[in-house]
Amino acid sequence: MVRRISLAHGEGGELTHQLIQHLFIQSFGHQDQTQFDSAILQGPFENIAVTTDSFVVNPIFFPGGDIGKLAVTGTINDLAVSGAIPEVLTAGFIIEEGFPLPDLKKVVHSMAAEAEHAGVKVVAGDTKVVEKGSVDGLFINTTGIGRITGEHQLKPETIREGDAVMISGTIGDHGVSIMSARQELGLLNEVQSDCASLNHMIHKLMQEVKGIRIMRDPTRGGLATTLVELCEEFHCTVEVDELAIPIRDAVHGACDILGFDPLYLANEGKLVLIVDRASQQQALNLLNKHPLGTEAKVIGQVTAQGNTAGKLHVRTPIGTTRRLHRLSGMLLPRIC
Amino acid sequence: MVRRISLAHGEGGELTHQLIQHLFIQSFGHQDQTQFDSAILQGPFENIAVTTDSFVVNPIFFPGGDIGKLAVTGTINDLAVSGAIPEVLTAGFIIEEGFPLPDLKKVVHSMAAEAEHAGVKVVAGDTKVVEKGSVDGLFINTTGIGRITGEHQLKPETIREGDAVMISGTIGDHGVSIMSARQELGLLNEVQSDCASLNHMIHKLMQEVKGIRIMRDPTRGGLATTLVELCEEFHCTVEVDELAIPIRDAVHGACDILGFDPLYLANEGKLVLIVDRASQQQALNLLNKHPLGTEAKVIGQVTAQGNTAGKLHVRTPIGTTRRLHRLSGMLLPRIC
Amino acid sequence: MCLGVPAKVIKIEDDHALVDVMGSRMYVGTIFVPDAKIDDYVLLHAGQAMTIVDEEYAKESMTEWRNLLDDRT
Amino acid sequence: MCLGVPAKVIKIEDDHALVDVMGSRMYVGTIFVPDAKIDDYVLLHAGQAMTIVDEEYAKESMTEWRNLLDDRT
Amino acid sequence: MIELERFSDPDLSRHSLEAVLEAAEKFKAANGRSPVFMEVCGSHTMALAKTGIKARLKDHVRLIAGPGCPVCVTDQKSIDAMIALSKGPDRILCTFGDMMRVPGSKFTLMKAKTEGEDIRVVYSPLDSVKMAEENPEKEVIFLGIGFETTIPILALAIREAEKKNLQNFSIWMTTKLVEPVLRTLLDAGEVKLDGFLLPGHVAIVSGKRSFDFLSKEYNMPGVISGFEPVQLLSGMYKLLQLLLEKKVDILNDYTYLVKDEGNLVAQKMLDDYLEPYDEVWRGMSTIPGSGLVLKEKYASFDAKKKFNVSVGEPRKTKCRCGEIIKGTITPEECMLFAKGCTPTHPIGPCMVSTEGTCAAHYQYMRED
Amino acid sequence: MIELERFSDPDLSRHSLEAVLEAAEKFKAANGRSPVFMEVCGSHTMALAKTGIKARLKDHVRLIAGPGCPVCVTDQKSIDAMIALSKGPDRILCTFGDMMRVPGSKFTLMKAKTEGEDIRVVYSPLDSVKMAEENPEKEVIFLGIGFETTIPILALAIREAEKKNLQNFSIWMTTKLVEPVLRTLLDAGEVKLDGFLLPGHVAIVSGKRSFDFLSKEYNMPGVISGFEPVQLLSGMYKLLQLLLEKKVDILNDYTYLVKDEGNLVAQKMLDDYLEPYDEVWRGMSTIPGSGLVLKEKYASFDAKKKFNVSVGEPRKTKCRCGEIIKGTITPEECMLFAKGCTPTHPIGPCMVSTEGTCAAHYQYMRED
Ligand code: SF4
Ligand code: SF4
Ligand SMILES: [Mg+2]
Ligand SMILES: [Mg+2]
Ligand SMILES: [Mg+2]
Ligand SMILES: [Mg+2]
Ligand SMILES: [Mg+2]
Ligand SMILES: [Mg+2]
Ligand SMILES: [Mg+2]
Ligand SMILES: [Mg+2]
Ligand SMILES: [Mg+2]
Ligand SMILES: [Mg+2]
Repeated sequence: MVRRISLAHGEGGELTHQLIQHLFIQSFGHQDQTQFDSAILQGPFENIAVTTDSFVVNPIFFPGGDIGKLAVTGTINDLAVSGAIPEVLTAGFIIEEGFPLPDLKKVVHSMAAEAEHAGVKVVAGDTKVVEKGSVDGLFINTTGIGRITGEHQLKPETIREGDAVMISGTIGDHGVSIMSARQELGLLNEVQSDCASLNHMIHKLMQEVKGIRIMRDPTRGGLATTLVELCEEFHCTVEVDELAIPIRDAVHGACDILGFDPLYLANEGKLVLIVDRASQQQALNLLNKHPLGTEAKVIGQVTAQGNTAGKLHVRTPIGTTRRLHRLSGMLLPRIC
Repeated sequence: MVRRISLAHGEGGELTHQLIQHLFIQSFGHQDQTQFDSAILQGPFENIAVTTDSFVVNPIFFPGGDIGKLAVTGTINDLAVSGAIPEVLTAGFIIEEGFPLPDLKKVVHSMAAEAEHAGVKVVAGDTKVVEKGSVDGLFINTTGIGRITGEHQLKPETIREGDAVMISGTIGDHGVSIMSARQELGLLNEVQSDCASLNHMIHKLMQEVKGIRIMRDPTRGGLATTLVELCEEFHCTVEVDELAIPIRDAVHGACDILGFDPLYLANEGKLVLIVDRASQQQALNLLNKHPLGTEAKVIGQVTAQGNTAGKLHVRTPIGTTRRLHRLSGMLLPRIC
Repeated sequence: MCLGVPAKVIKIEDDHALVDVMGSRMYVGTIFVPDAKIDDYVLLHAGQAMTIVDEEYAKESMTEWRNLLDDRT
Repeated sequence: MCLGVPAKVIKIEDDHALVDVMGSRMYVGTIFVPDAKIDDYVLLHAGQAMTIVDEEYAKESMTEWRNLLDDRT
Repeated sequence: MIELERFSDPDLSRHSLEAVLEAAEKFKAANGRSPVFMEVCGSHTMALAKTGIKARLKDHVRLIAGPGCPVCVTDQKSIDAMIALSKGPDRILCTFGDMMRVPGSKFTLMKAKTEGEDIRVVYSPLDSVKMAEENPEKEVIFLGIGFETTIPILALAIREAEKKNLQNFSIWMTTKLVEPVLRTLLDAGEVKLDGFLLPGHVAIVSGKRSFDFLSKEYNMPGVISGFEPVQLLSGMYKLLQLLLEKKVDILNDYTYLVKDEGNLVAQKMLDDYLEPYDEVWRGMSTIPGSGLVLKEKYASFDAKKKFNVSVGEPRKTKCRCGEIIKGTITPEECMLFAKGCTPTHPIGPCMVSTEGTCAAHYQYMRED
Repeated sequence: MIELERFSDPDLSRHSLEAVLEAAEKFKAANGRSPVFMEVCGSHTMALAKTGIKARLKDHVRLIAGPGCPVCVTDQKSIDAMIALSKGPDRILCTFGDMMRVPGSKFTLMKAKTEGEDIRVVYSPLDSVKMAEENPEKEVIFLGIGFETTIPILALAIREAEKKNLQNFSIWMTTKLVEPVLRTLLDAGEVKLDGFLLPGHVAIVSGKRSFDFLSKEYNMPGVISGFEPVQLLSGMYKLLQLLLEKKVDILNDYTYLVKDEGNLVAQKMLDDYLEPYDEVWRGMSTIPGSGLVLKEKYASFDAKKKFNVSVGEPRKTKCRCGEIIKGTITPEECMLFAKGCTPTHPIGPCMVSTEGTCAAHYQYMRED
């Protein structure tokens, strides 16, 4: 009957109530969490990790996922790469008046499915509806809380020369899949977003591998920007080998056509880690055995550590090195 | 130099980095929280409370506050009325390309000031910039985490006939202040939004008053909708006295002109509570002594409890009662 | 039909006036009440003042009604 | 100036063709390469095929260069 | 204004209520039944419900809501046409908030807005004239519903548009007049009434005299009343007194706002711009001369002439708004009331407008 | 395509590099100095930097970037005009991504977009024709920058607009031709060169023959080269061989894409729609016949004629892009390089375009 979201769905009255009861609570199964204005989580907790992200992806549905799945995986991954075990999420929806209700359902179901798969609970939510034209369809914010039991295992301060730099698979898949789905530049391909929750894989890694210094998920800004940030933050110089970085052919092709550099394309299901060289092979084996890490590779190593370090270098196929910087400005297709 | 937010500020590259370093980290002082993808909070925690809200208020600046202050107070209040002590917030910004940087700074500073005043820390953040026209200026999501030490004090299951229903001050101030600030309907007045963090006042109340059954902050949907929800959720029937409800003259006037009912107007700094009749006077005294509760009043009582209860009634000035429902549809000015 | 509210005239400009209802104000049209003066009360409907309230009559009416009620008991 | 990439012709329609670059495809104009056939490689620039790659020449060129390098050592 | 505020004083209201109850008892003693009054105005319906007066008087005075909610009396086809009107390109439809949720056969304006049409709620018709001025590339159309109180303001909007020489402003007129519909109701004789509580704000424009036909031609007493509890009760008391004293008269109990002759400036405005029209009323079909439309010389501001909107026959529902408006049934007699039909999912217009009889019953009269 | 992929084979690249180094050493032995080559094309500059070839050859071959980045060679006033063009009402400015961040005297297109102008990045000029078709109420203007490779596509866009009879499409033409600028550089004699690495993609359109003037008139050798590492190195090696053998000739090392006569269809397209024009180049002022503009009969598609854009004199900066383009200084010789001027806050166009000499140096050449 109601086919679109109207402003009345966001006014806190009867329609809001119905939306919450019939869509959100049913999908997320958090009936027990709704009697107070906050969800109450039973403790005790040792340390906890908290992270937040808003998702504004356009289009909302894309090969390999949708904004709902992305909103779950993105926040789960930020918790997981911080060394935490993701426990709960909150979800804040900002919806444009007129947004199709079936699409909202699809997105919410997709969130619920991914949360279940990742073993986290969506415990609190919020819905705002804004005037047509005040938002582009649907934005979602998720905030995640993770549990850190025992001592925090990530010790970036122990990074030292010779540590291995690894990536869990091919880069640029999400960026290219969105570019194609957007249909603005005429790009056609079957590249799927890599959008996935990495927490189970990371959990295994943390349990079995000693000497993991730091982990990141190279999202906006791509692998290059993520590594530059690691280098600056932890005063280490890293050299990656251009040829070692796994990149799908179709991603290469798309970049060649449009003049992009895959090192700067977004990923949504990849793990970058710096690990003690002694554990490098063990980590690689473990990753390669996991479905999300079959193409994991060692892509470089830490070449210096200390106050004068802090740069990212890439070794070119002809054996020279050049420096990489973080993304400047924004990605724009290049022609001439 | 940079006077407006551009898409490049949201691409995860150098401009994003600068924005985070020079605005967010400086204002929120969470430098130590940024080395991982999540903020790590030192435990241990007994139980915790979590809540999320997105803020889409238009206009962004209004008498008595702005979207930043609101984003802090709104989430703090949801934690506080849940019986938790607000500890940390996350902040997710969605910004329209072209948004004036000075306005963003003003909003962020206002958040920081309110957070400091309320004694909470903003520990994690996120910034997305979307194409002009994809969002109306600025939206903010905040998610809050609160600490519940010892046994949770709110026991809605102990609500019983005769319990007092109280409000901490005048209703409708926020709704009318926004309506005036929006300048669409021609309304002029000096009503200030009541937007305020209630956590300190509530903390005192929880410490000193026994028998607080449940608390709510009557935001969207107004006092009527909030009370209807309490009645339904906790199977109690409540009767409020129309004449006892504190309402500012100018709010009455605005409602008379435009055909609104103040019972359905939004509040952003008000507390509704149901309390054991035995503690009613003590609670009232305590509230009245607090700057945010000087006009607190007992506005009604629980008249029934149990499976057949669950309605909200209002006693009219002539002594009859009528039932109140939650907001139907949305608030629309009425003329004829 | 026809929600109306008495509003006090605060300021007059041509065929417009600033009126006040308990502290909430608005600019309204006065084309239908050409005789309205500052401090008059007018009945406001859809942005226009539709009539001037005759305060003397109102007082009389109130007094008369009170008397009637008092007499009754 | 003039970013160009070799692309394989997959399908031809009037003055347009579907081309493939390692799995990424695009419809491009073929007005400047009226002789392009399916399976040809064309050089793609700003949405137009600008020339057909002569594969024989490319092979020759490569062989020649390899020979030159090998001779050198 | 100290004086007018007293008309909502709670103590005085309770005293006034007692007086009415007493008088009603006298009537019952004299006539063997409770008196039956019709409050013509939707705002009266709403005030009687909200203040609790109607509930309190339930067993003592039967109050029947009349055809005084402009949203409710507009016939279904006309509503469908207004919604269809929103669908054209490059237009902004302006309306009073009241219209937004009125169900058309398929759609509401709210839903049309949700689907992307540009529909704006304004407080004053003059605001839509300003909007036309500011959006010269768009057609701005105001949905001109209303009774005598509102119609002069619609005429004023036309005057403004004319002054500013706007080519892109028009009004979709579907206005209603009180006298013709009351005559129709009384002529039909389906509702038996003892008297009328007459609409104070309509009388501001049309004057006390405009109701004299009730006493003179129909032998029906009436009292022109305000909207505050004391005003409502005083009006009802005086009506009961007329009945008890067996006098048939029209009393002005709102003298401080309503003149005998009404507002002459407003009446002239009506004369200048508008002329009578045979309006269709929900549940009552066409009533000759029961509305006002733009004179031929203002045809360029007449949205009905400017835009070609054709709609099919309205969808039939079980809604009994037509009878509600005529006062021949109460909302509880409609099988949909509070079941299939609620303010959130209204079936008929009477459930939408806060002045609608069904809405007033739903919001303020139900205890369950 | 197995064959073309081999031109980026790492092993072969390393072997090729050794051959070049060896030949360069021979040159140095024979001449007492390293050879000096100019790569004319910005994409060559970029590829040489990104692959590390330039860095590796640093002490053996001096590679000077030529005037081959269309963004960089556009003079400041012209850039200011394009940015000013975005400011009109009801228009959509379409551009290649490369132009977005080029600094005008006050503004970039990116900033104009941020301030609300409708500026769209397209991949192909034909996309902007489609946009004009889909937005008949808007003026769609394409910023037509480019060298020989791109210019036929601009002419094609006009042909499409003509076919579709579009009244709302136009191109702001500011195109550049290689031959006139090379002549100007050589005539000025400020840069001493041993030979040219010639732009393979320009040659696709203009033909191998179009470079013969270098050897014939200026006694300058050159090799037409592709953009993959092996192609670049093979080209350089052959250029060194010419020098070692003291032959002055133009070699086509890109035969599999470049014909002697070039692309005749594209050349005809240029002839049909365009005519020579005295373009202004950054740092070199006006060069007669160094650009192409629309013929008079296509004036209706000429944005310069359609829109009246006037801009003042450009702001003076310390940027030395003019000299960079002419090859008379290296980026490191500009005092702003990597200090006041970075890709995030570029002062001159050479720091913006990924092909720009300063940007290529900043991104790929600096180790610090
Ligand atoms: S209750 Fe609903 S369906 Fe029934 S008459 Fe009233 S509006 Fe119509
Ligand atoms: S470094 Fe910057 S300022 Fe210097 S020449 Fe290059 S672009 Fe111009
Ligand atoms: Mg995060
Ligand atoms: Mg993230
Ligand atoms: Mg991350
Ligand atoms: Mg909420
Ligand atoms: Mg939009
Ligand atoms: Mg909340
Ligand atoms: Mg809240
Ligand atoms: Mg709340
Ligand atoms: Mg983030
Ligand atoms: Mg907007």
